[in-house]
Amino acid sequence: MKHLDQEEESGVYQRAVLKNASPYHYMKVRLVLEDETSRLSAVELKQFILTGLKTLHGEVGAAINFDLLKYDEDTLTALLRVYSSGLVKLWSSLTLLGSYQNQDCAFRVHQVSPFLLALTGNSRDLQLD
Amino acid sequence: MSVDLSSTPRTLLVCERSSFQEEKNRVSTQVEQLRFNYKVSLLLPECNSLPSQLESVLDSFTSFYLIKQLPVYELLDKDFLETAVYQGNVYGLSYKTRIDEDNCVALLPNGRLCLSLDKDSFEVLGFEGKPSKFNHRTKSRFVISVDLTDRRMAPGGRGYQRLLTGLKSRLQLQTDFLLSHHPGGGASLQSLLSRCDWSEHRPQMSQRGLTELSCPAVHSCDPHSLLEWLGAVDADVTCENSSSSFLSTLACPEPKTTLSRALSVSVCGLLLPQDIQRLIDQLRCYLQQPRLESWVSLTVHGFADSPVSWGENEHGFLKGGENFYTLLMFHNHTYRLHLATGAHDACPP
Amino acid sequence: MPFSSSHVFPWPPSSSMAVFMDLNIRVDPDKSKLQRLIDTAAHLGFSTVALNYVFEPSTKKKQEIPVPTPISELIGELPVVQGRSRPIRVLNRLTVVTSDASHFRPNAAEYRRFDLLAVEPTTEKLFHAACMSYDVDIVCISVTEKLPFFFKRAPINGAVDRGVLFELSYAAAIRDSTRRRYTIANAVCLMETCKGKNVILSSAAEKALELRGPYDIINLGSLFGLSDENSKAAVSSSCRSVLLHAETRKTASGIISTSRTDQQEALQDQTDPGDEPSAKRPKHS
Amino acid sequence: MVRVKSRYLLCEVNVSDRSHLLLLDDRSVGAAVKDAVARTHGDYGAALCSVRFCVKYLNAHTGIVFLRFPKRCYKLLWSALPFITSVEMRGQKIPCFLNCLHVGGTIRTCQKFLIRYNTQQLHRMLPKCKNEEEKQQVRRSILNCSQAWGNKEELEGEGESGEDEEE
Repeated sequence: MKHLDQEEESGVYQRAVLKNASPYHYMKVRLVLEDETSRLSAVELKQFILTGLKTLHGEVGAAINFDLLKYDEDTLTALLRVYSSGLVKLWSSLTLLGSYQNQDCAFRVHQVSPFLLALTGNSRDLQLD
Repeated sequence: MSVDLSSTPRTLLVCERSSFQEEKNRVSTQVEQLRFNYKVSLLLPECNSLPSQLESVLDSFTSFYLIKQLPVYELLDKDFLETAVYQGNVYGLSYKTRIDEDNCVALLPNGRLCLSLDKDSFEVLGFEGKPSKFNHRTKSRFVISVDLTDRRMAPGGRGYQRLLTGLKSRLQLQTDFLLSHHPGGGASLQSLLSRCDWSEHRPQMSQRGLTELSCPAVHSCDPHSLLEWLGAVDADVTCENSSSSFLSTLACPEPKTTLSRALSVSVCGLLLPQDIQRLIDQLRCYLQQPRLESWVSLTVHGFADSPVSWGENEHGFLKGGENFYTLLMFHNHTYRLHLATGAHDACPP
Repeated sequence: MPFSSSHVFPWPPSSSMAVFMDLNIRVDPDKSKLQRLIDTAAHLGFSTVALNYVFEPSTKKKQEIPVPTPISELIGELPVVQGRSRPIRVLNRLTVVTSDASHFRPNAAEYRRFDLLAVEPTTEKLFHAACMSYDVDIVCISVTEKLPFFFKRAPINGAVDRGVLFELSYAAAIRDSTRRRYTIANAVCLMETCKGKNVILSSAAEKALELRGPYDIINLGSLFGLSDENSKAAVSSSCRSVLLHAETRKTASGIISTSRTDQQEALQDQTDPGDEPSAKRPKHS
Repeated sequence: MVRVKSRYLLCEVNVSDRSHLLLLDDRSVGAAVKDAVARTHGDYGAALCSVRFCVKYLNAHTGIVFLRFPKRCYKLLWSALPFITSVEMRGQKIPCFLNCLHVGGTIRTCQKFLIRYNTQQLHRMLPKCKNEEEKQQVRRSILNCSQAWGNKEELEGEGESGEDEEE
């Protein structure tokens, strides 16, 4: 591997175009509960999402491992990471989750991207007035 | 026609490596190609306070103006053309308009006016244009791209007259509008601002100090892991997870070292490519001074709802409109450049 | 020639742009619940919604077709659409659930009070009639029970040719697992024949938390056998065609009257002679 | 009628005690498949499975069963079959598993395969025959297997089979 680094160091011009190559997709989601004051811990949130996956997509769905990269318990906002092949299943199960401990709820998906960086640079968040 | 649940929309990532000393390097043209930038985020390893020269560059970012309910035909006003469009570089983008739903307007530095209109507005305007590249089945969106510096579009000319009448009395297109000018700034825009309800805005800067940050070998790390790590730093996501932890297995790419401290700086607003180029030049000087760590990273996010993204290529929004680039600069003048784009975009330059 | 600034032409039309729409929100007598529904829809980015009055005639007693309450009475202040600067547009719609041929009275006067007209047939014969002959804008596909019939190509093509669209709603799928299976099964059957064209996706939500964002529905479309692009059309451009179809349906039986104001004439001689300037005619070499 | 394409799976029910085979009927096998699909692929799978899935043919003697799936999602439904561990028959759980021998676009292509498959099994039984009389019996059944295929050709194709080629 060593010679490769040398070549990289020397600044020889290299260009590669990768198509559909990102292994993961990232989601910025927020859980809205009927009773605004109730709270979930990170573990409870992940388990709740897993039940949704299992109901909608069965054991295959439950086998999709996704990461809770970041979670703010006050706003119930989370950043999720999932293998690109599991994105549609995860997203559809979030959409069809309607109640948490017999309280109405809804997952609001703010942004989905194959790049975590894009989640911190969404121009639709620009508030000027 | 069963839909494969494991497929995701198209995405492109261009990875380039070269050196600033190589005459063929195109960084400055690539930076210049992304005209409407929403956010710049900077990562300075082993640095805990922003060096003064960098701070002054960031403070000197051109301010921009928000015009409320701008009648778009005002952009064809003679004085405005003379003071803002024909001299220097004007940057204009409709604000709070969604490229996949609403009419969007962009005024490019080379004097080109881009209107991305839905079918009805396009037909009422009555000016020639072509269907959007991202139409699906029915032609529901059309793009009109006009070079205002062209003699046919000179005030009084035939094309100018028809566009002015179309915008003024037939379509009466109105939109909130972001406007900026380089190098003239507000002065060059005075002719238009004086007739509208406007407010001046400064790009918003924020800083965040980081300590004990695990950091990958940025020279040889594979592009996606590198971009993921940079995204994690920007989003303040911890990489200290074990692969067996239930909540998250995100870990810093191996082989990794630990930075005792680092500074993450971000600026938001309508940011001009010229300002970003100045920032890059300043960063390169910063890298020449002896310092502990020999690299810095700069990420620039384009506007998700701009009618154009790279150069004059049409930009669209399917389920995401991301287009950004990350420039990793090293002490020895070499760099790694990653240009990323989503489903409805041309390939970055 | 100074141009008069008076409105010469009622444009831009906010009615028919291909913005995100949810054409089925169940109307609710409880004003605060309805206001929350409309506010949530605006917050999620829907620019146009339709309040759905459901009318299920039963042969037993004579029922009255509901009368739509004027929007201004139902909803106080129309909220601004998320990330935009214009308020949400609210229409009203009637859905007639037919289990017998007599339930749908062609061009009944009461139907004309609504902006949109939909029919939900519950038998194969009525489905065929709805697609081929009923003067409606939307044919609803049941999501609360397994369809007792298969979709034959004839009625589907008949509806497509007449510009009548099929509607699938997702709120039932959120409520419980049985209805979720029926919704997915019926949707997949429909897509088998109509290939994802001529379909709209809407909520049929009864409360705010049953609404989902447009991009969520686009992703959900994959479960129904729709591609991303078809799903996106199903919440935007196809909904626009419903609005246009409704406009033509309502004006077709009424008298169309347009009068040209003098400015229009003055304007017309100004620009190129000939008809409405259409972009198709090449202007430049 | 819209000609909707299907996929036919020719499977063999493998049981430890062959006598149990006789207890099976197509309803119970169908229920076992539906349950496995619902467990493996959840509501989504169950919904797809409720659209035109059925057990077309079950031979309780040989344990051969024909399953029909919609072409659009047969791979997904097929992926659930390995998870069947038993079939419930009148309250009694018969431990078994389904071995998928062949996937065909029509019943006919599956039939052709079945006949070739049966002939092979008979050939494999030949060396194991204890006495001459058994060997004769096996040879005779191999013969009428190939003969059976002979007159099968003239017979008009059965059911909806015939027009769709294998994938």
